[in-house]
Amino acid sequence: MNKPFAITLNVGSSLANKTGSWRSFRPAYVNRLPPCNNACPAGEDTQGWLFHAESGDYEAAWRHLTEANPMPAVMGRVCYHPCEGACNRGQLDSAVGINSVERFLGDEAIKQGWKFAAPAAETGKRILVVGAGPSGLSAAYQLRRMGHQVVIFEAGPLAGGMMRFGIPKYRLPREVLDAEVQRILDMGVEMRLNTKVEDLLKTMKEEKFDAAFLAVGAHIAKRTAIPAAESAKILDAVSVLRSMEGEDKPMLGRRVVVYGGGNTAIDVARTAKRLGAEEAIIVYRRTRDKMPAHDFEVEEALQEGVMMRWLSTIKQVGEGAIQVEKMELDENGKPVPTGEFDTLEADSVILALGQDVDLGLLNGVPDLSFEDGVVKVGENMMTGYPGIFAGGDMVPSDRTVTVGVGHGKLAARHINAWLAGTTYVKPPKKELATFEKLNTWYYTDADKTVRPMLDIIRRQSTFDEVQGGLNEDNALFEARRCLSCGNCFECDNCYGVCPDNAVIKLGPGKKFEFNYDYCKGCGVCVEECPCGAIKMEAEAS
Amino acid sequence: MLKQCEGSHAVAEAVALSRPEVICAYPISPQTHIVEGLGEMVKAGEIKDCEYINVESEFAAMSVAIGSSAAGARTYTATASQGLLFMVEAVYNASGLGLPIVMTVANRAIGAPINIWNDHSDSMSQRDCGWIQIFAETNQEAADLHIQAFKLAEELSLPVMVCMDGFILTHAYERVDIPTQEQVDKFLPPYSPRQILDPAAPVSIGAMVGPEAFSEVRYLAHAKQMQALELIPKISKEFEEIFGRNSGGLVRPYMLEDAETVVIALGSVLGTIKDTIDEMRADGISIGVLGINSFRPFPVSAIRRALSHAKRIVVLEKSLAVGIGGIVATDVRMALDGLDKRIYTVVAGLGGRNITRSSLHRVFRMAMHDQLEALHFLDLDWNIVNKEVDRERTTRRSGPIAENILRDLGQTKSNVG
Amino acid sequence: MFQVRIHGRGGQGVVTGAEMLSIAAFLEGRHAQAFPSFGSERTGAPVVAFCRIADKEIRLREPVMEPDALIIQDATLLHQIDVFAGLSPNGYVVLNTNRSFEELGLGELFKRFRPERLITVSATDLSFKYVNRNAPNVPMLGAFAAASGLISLKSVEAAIREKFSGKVAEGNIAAATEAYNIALAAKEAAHA
Amino acid sequence: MGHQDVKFYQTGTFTVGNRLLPPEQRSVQSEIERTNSLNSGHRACQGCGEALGARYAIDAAMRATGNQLIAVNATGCLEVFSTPYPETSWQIPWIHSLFGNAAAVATGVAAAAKIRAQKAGKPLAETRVIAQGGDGGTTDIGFGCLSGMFERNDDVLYICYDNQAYMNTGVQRSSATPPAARTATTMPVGEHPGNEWGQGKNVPLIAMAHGIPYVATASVSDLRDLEYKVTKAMNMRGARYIHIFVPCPLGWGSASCDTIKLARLAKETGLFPVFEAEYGEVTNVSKIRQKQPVEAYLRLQRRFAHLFGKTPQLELIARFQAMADQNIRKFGLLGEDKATVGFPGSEHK
Repeated sequence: MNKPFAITLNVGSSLANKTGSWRSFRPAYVNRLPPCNNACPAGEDTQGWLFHAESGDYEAAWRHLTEANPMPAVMGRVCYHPCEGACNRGQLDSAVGINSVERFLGDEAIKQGWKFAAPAAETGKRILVVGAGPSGLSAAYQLRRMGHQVVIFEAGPLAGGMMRFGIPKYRLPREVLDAEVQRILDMGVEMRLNTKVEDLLKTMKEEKFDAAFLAVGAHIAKRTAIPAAESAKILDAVSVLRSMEGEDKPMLGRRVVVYGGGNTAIDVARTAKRLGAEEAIIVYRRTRDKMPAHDFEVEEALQEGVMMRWLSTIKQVGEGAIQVEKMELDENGKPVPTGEFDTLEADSVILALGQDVDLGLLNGVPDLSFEDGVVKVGENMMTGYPGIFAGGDMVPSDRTVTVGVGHGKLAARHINAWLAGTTYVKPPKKELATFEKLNTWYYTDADKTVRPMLDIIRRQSTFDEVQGGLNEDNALFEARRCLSCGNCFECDNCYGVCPDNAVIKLGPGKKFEFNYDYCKGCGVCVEECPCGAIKMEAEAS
Repeated sequence: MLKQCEGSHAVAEAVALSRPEVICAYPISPQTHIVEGLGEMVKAGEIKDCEYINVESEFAAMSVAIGSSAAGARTYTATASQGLLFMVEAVYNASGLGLPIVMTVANRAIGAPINIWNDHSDSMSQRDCGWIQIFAETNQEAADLHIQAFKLAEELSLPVMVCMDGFILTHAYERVDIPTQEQVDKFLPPYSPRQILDPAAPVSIGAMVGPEAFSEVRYLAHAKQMQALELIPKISKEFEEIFGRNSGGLVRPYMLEDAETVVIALGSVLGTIKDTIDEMRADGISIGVLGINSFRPFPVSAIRRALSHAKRIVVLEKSLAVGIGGIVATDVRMALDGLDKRIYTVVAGLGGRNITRSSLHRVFRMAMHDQLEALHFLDLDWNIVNKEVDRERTTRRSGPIAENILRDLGQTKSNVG
Repeated sequence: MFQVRIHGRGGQGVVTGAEMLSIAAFLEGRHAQAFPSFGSERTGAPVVAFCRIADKEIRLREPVMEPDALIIQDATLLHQIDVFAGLSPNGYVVLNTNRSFEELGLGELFKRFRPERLITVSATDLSFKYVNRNAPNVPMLGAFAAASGLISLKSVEAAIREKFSGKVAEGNIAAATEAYNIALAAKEAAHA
Repeated sequence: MGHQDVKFYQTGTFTVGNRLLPPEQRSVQSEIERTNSLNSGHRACQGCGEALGARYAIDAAMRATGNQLIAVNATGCLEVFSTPYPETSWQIPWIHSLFGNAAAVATGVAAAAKIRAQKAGKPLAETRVIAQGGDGGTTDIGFGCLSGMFERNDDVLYICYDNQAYMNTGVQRSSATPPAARTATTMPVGEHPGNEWGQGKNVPLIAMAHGIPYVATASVSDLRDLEYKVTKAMNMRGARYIHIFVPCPLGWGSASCDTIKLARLAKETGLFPVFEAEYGEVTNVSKIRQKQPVEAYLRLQRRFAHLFGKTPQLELIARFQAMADQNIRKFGLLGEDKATVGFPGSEHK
């Protein structure tokens, strides 16, 4: 075309005009720390694995998840999911059911027989892990992944520690636990059951261990001095729950009183119901809202007919009856006796007043320090004795499976570094993706999927699992409720809303780049990024 | 084929033979009969593959024409007077964008006072708009010029305005030789646009041009019009070869060779002037006439050449540049720059005032004797004018001029019974 | 060159009459020019149209001021405008009326003109008779053809067929023919 | 809701893209291969809503027509910032003629396209036409041509990018300027600061009164709805009109990053009803999702700053709220309410 000068122009020629020079602020993609990840004691990259689950790639999701936690099927049942408490979606409608998706992935992995990959290379280092509970298994798994030889010494007859001996079957079916333990062993981890370490240093020397991770559970029930008749039947919760795993089920009688307010108290009371007790009464010295037990467990227990007697202490245990004293709360919320008494019928009293750790294996190990019955460790999870690390119930912290798994993972990293003569440095913590950083307009209203519950009759009479799992449909739905806080989930918004076409879409999984040749720095992309994964920075002057 | 028909009809037939693809129509006297005729022909299927669009204003008419021409369609419209003024912004735009639209202007006065009769004020107001402006002397020429106009417009990629006197030509029945389709097809090839809106080869048309290039763009527009000075005679010659008659061209000399006095005029008045000159020649007077066919571009050299022997020039024009006088005369003066010739401006025929042989005789003779003032208004009624001037001098609110004049003229008289 | 001026009122086909006259002349191989007195006149207003007939190209564009013939389609105009302005003593007048010039009070005036060139015809009656409307232009043309001998009735018929078709054309031709015959008879009577 | 064919996922529903959707359900703007009809390097202000709206609309039309598209542009910001010599940002055949004639020029382009198709023996034009202009070029100076194009039912989609004033010339009032707004010709001084409270000129409703096949309003804050409407319009023949709400940071005195937010608030307050109409009757309304008080919208704009001075103009704010509430009632913008707006439908229906 013989185009007239100036009036008629060749298309797209404005690319010669680099409007990026107009900019005084520039957008930059960031990865912020989602609150769920931040809250996870096991350090799971929740948002990261949900991203895969959203697209239905469950195996990728599971593999991403198990980088932090080798037992998602267990965790998806027993974790008290602090992630959900922190979830930003909770401020929109209800938190994402992270725990239920995790369980779905765990169950799917068992169903599909997904295995962990063998380590890339062997380091030749030998590490002793004491205790096959969550923390020990977690450490063993992580260390094995790093290529170390791992031997677990477990004093008990079966692996699992408190997961097996502390958590009732109706919350954690044993075949699930067995499957996830076995998968760790399948990586080449050696397990020695019924093997109690009596002298740690000796064992390490004899078997040429280069380091040890101690993860002995708190199996010893705390006692309290209650005047009791000789014939009074007083048991402890740990023993009751442990005996559930053996041949002979405990004899508890028709009326069972459980003393304590923690999760173990709830577990044992619900177990008592299932064993046939007509009455299972929890006696607790404070009120429901002060109970350490999780509220949903209290609720489930109440649904199953467990009774609660708040503001009461047991003063005396007689034969077939106990005497309780009513309490009241003072100004500080502390219970104080009132001097009023009551009598309850009770065939047995189960004490659920907390547990201690058996630290006998540490006899003769120098340079250790202790606090409240547990061993003190440094930031690197190492005790005062070089090469001996500890975690889980053995060290000062919350005693949950999730914390234990987290300790195992962290300790493994430190052990690995220590063995190499280096120090493991945690990556700096990213800025938290708080609710204010999101543009939540873009998320559709979608309420949480409720997991199915076993019917009440069967809950009261069997040890079948109370809470069901999600099917694929609703697991997918639930995964897709994730807001992907602080991390790009490729919604294309920045790409679309840029008035200057200054965002380059790199293709699926590759995310985006800014084309600073044309970006004028208007900030629309930042404002309209749903998940808060872009920030504005001043141009270097 | 010879035909006795109305001028508008002859033009409509010529346009139809030119195979237009888009016709924009908006009524305004005296061009209406042309688009009426075309409308009927399109509806009857006599013009094939043509969109006839009844628009809502002249502004829209030219705007639609801009769109269709830019999109590659041969486009035609017609207007006059106020209509031309209403479309002015688009008129300039069409030429600025170099779109080969052909438009008839059935010349008519411009109000106020509103006046539907013929003069050249309308197209003269657009003398600088960048369109080629050619004037028809007869209906035959009007018809022929439209066929030539499409060729001219499309070769240069410039719009062409064919000016013909409203009513005097548009509404006159006279003999016109309507060409055959074969002749027209042989003369006028299908439209091959110089630039086009086409998804297959996209361009941006109508960019904003700043001080850095605007002068160049304007100069190029001028240069393009200058090309028409060569193209118009060439096309006229090609036309003659196929159609067997001379039509168009830049200028039309009549009795010029030895003429001491030369009258210059545009359009249909040339016929009356020629008759007058024949009579004066019969009386032995040395006078001739030069018709200007192409007013834009203004054929400076051709005019200068044609007038080389003339002693005096009378520019008779149907328009008035208020505040100076002649529009055409100004251009003629430029053409004769440096030559020693008397130039008289005669403003005539405003708003349909008849230009009669007797009046022409009078002014031409006055000019011959150099008794004519430099700016003369033909047949001006000084009685009325002086009365009004007096009235305005004495009365602040003297009222509307037109009404005052009508009052002075009194009732139409009848000398019967 | 022969120049005709037609007077009438808006709606009476004055302009069409001039055009048909030019067509008729054209069909006889002559040059002709017809044009109205360009106005925006509405129905009933006085209207003028012109026609020039010549053997060579007609260049003149001024209105007909000295007509060789007048066609007056409405006698009521006689009292309102100077229809006879410029008419040469040898000029023709064809007047639409069912009365005589004397009855119309034009006797004195007409002494200036040649009596055999002054024709009256009741064109309105004829138009009602043949086309059932007040369209005197066509019969007037027939009468003019007879009065002036400038064009043949055949050419008038052909011109009518260019402007009209079917029954209207046939009716108009019949009206023109009767007017032609009336005018021819009157002309011969005047000669006698 | 406006348009939502797909039951979207719980994330990314209102976003431009969604990696989880099958490709055919993705927005035009999410495509790597989108046309970018309005290319980078244009000279629009930071955060220009009109630049965004134009690319959204034209890219969608390009997809809908298989790239057989010609655009006609009225004078205005869009034209000036996109085609200053020697560079153009357009990637499609595009013409700018004048301020007030875009609709008529488009009519001409459509006529030429129709004839071209006719000559090729095709019943309908293959090349489709969009005319586009700002609110000044549409609701004021170009209104006559627009109405003519509607009345003839020419095969043109006219898109008005409404930023509520003459921004190109320095923010003067247009007939689309909201009441009380500050512009260069309606300064916030005197007894009645800002623009007068008139009856307004609702061009979408006027367009509907022409009984044309399709009229819609859309917003840069709802891309999918916008793309759906442009696509739908391009799949129809005859005169069509889409009025797109495009905030202007310069003229409104808003932060450049708030462009889409303001568009969203205009819809969620009810001040800008988003709907579609066929043959003069409202057929679909985008419901308000999270109803907002008008203050939320007004406060972000300096052109309304005089309403929120030391003594807030509560009465004027209440009048705005009343306007919004009237829209909500009239168009049924909440819940299950039905629109009551409509003009006698044409028999074409």
